[in-house]
Amino acid sequence: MTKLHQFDVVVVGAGGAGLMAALYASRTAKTAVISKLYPTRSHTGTAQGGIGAALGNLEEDHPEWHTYDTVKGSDYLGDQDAIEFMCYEAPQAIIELEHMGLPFDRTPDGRISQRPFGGHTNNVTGKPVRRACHAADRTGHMILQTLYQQCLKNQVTFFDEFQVLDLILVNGRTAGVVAVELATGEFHTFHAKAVIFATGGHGRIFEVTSNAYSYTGDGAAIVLRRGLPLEDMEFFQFHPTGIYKLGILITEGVRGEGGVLINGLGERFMSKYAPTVKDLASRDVISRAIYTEIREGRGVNGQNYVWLDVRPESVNQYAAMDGRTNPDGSPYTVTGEQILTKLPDIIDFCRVYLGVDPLTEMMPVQPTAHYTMGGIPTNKYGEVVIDEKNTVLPGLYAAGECACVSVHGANRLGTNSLLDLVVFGKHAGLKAAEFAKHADFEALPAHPEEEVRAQLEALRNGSGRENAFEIGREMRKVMFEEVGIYRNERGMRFAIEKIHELKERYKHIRVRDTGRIFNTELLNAWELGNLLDVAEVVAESALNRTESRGGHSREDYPDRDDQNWLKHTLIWKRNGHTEISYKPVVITKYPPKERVY
Amino acid sequence: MQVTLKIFRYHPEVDKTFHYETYVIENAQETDRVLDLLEYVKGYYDGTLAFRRSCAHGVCGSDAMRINGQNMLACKVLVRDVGTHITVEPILGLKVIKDLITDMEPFFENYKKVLPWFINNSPLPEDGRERRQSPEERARFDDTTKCILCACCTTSCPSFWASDDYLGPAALVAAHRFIFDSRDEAAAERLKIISETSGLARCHTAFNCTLACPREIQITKAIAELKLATITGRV
Amino acid sequence: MALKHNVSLATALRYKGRGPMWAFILHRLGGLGMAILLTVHILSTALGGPVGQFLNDLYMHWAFQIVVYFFVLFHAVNGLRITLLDLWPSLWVYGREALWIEWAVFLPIYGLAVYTILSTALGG
Amino acid sequence: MAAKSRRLSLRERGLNFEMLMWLFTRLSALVMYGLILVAMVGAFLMGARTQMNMADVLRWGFLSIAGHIQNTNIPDLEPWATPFWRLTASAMLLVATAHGVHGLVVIADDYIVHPRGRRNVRALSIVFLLLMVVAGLYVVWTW
Repeated sequence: MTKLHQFDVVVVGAGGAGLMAALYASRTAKTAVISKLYPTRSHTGTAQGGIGAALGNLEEDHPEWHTYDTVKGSDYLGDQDAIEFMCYEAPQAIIELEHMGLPFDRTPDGRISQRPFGGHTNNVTGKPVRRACHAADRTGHMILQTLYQQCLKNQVTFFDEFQVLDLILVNGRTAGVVAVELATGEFHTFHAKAVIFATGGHGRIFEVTSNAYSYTGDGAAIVLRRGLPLEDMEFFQFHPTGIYKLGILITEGVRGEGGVLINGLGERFMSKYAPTVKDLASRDVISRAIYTEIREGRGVNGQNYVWLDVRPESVNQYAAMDGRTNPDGSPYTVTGEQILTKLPDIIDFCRVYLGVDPLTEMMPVQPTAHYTMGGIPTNKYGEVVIDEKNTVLPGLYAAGECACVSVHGANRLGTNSLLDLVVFGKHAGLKAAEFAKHADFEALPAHPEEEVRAQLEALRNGSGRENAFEIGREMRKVMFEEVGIYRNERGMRFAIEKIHELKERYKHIRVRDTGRIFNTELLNAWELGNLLDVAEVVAESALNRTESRGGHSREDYPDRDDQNWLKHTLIWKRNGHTEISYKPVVITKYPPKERVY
Repeated sequence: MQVTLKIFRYHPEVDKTFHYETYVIENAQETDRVLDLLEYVKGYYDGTLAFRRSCAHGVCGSDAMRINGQNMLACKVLVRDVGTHITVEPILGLKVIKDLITDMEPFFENYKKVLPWFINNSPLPEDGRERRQSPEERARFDDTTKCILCACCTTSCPSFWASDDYLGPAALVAAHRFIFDSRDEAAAERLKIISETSGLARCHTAFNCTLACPREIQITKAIAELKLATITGRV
Repeated sequence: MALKHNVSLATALRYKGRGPMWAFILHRLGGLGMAILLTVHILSTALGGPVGQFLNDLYMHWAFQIVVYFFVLFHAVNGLRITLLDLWPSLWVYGREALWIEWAVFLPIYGLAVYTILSTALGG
Repeated sequence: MAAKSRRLSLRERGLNFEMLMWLFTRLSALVMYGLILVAMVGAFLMGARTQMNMADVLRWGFLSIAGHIQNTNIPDLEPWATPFWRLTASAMLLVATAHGVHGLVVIADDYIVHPRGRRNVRALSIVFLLLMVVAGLYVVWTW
């Protein structure tokens, strides 16, 4: 009853990276996209603020500056050859998106409009530079829609609502994937020359997160189970401005347009932490600043949040104080209406979820788990590498958030996630198609789906007493509290123990739904297994790195330690135990130095 | 606070027909999303409850359903908006597969009929840069770029309920997004498709779509603009 | 291609559309009603004779007239709203307000018509 | 950079019978409001204010034939049955019947998806339209 399909290239995941890869691969290779969601439901669609590229449409800018900002943002852990590659590819990639019809906002002379974003600077003056190309505050939505539409136009084959459960490797080469069709519960084997993983991140291991329910680290967990390493898993980005309690993201674009952070005493505290760019420092810096304010009792009403103020009068007041100007040199001012046109969705979120109108009131915000810097190690062509010497695994590719190239290093710069998926999605697609042209199909093993079938049957027939929901809740809580913005040895040891306990309990969960059609309970339980696996390696990697760098801040090791830790972590799961190894960071032009904003 | 949830249930492998099941949640908050309540029911009362969800803040379009008789996204409506007695049913007009999950294929098929992709076969700008478009030209179709294909509009439309050949508001919104894009060159082709009997003329301005749209797209307005475009040729 | 209703009429009517949906339903009902009644009226007037006379007497009965006036007036006022909004699509943004205005126009006219029909019929 | 207006040629804009009828429905509505207005203003000029009530005026407005006001206090129906009023009544009849019959076709379209069924409905509607127009004109010009 297993159905067999054969394609040159199979793309797993239909977010920005997956669709980009499919679009380019399908030009020369028979390509299929397998996605557990309808493509337009993918998480790329929630990206708000913009996509970074040194187009220089509004003021002087250079890919070189973008490269430096990204290296600095990564806290020098990013591989500089890959970063340079991405930043120099960026303008062309954006122009290609525009040619595909993506409706960017426009400048008065009809070019793509750009706005300032955290960490993007003019390297000469140190002032923020307008580099983020945007379509209101739904840039990701437009990218996702445009790519999906182009895929439809080019008649890419889609398998919507198919959950990929396993990767088939034969003799160290890629042979395909196994998936289950949600609507029927049937297994499908996809025999492929090349497989591209574009499965997204795993933000759902944390309690307060901006990530979708579907962000369960499926790709990372599958790869881990197949004996491949993951890279830099300790680095997770906490976005400074999530809606209090809900974690829904409020784009950095709000601060790009002049919004400021205010503590419980009514002070604009970022001038203490980043005197030059203030509220537009990079995300790790601001998240820690907010957390520090809260811990020192300057949260609002003693609660775990601060204010984000984008009321026009405040914006104008602080812009005047900073001497901010328009491109033509006149003083920068905004009206409520302009804010509404530039940030319509944010205004809407606040009205719906908080009952707060950001044009007249301040928004309560707290840092929220946002982005996975680590992931499946790849080189800059998207080829998955499996050891310290960057040995390529033939036929396997990864792109987007699930991959670690690494261009984000220890901390991703705002707008670089969309750029990452566009640039590396494209190159993974091209490379996979090229590979498929010359490669032959690997023979499939006799029953490739047997293992996952057994996995699912075990869950389905389990008669235990444990509630999967409860396990998930406990995992998210302990991960957010102990492996969150600030970390220390004691907390992380506690978290690891807790994860082990939860994994034990997970073996005894009960799935009540015994059906095959849309058995979402079963699949959620399977996803929980992935989350637990990923959470474990995140915590283990974090405990192992005894320094603070970018998104990884340890109270017991507060300083960056280039002497010992200027290297990437690789983590394997072997025989039930984690093994850690390292590989060097590629440094070309920018020797590490202290990071000040 | 106490919230009573009455949920449409149907399991094709077990049930001959649908029925309603009622769940009482004791300590709900008025700021809870209906989606949070569904998750709670699934987690602690009945794991077999099936529904789609992903981003949980009204951007991905997975969780369109009928809440107290009206189409909404479960993640974009709070208890304080709908009260403490909440009825949740699948959207109308698409085959129910299981509980709140409907077959979305006909919906996406209609979407694909209007050529919902950018078409411009003219040579690219010689400087290798973007095609120019003024902010005014961009604003012309801004509203319809917001669509997330959740199907709230189409499945609230009496014309769509009445017969299965009507393209529906969502497909027309997609057509609008491209027809009024100054860079696109296939307006004529699309207008020909949507002016057939299965298209524009079947919009009877019942306005349900506009009221149901979680993205607040002025759908009726967009369709009216398309109708006028077939008369005046102005796009 | 076979005939297929996506939703039965009974289920459809359970959808909680707001004012505009009911305006649409009444508009359609009014149109249908008028088509039937006017057909009968015109034909019976044209044919004349006892049957025609009877039908027209029935048609002129005050109770009947109240219904006919509702059909006609509502269809006329609602049609005006739709025509104006359709010809100036930017006005659709005020779709909700337009409906309030519609009722504000319709109710007094219809009320006056009903009042005069009743006072003529019952008062002598 | 000013927004350039784009206008599609007559053949490119998808202007077909369907959309022409859509337009006709709106325009005929406007014409009917005009005719009703003319009839009602005419009625008041001819002294309707003292001779008939609101409902009668409206009835006359909908179709300006003398039969519609025969039960009122108007002493002489002669001025109400002039060729002018018969002409306006005829115009109203033609426009209204076309509007109405097309409306019926639109309703039928919602429930009949078979192409042949739709063709039949359209054929039937033309027969019906002719029948109504003939019967209506007969009434208008014989009263």
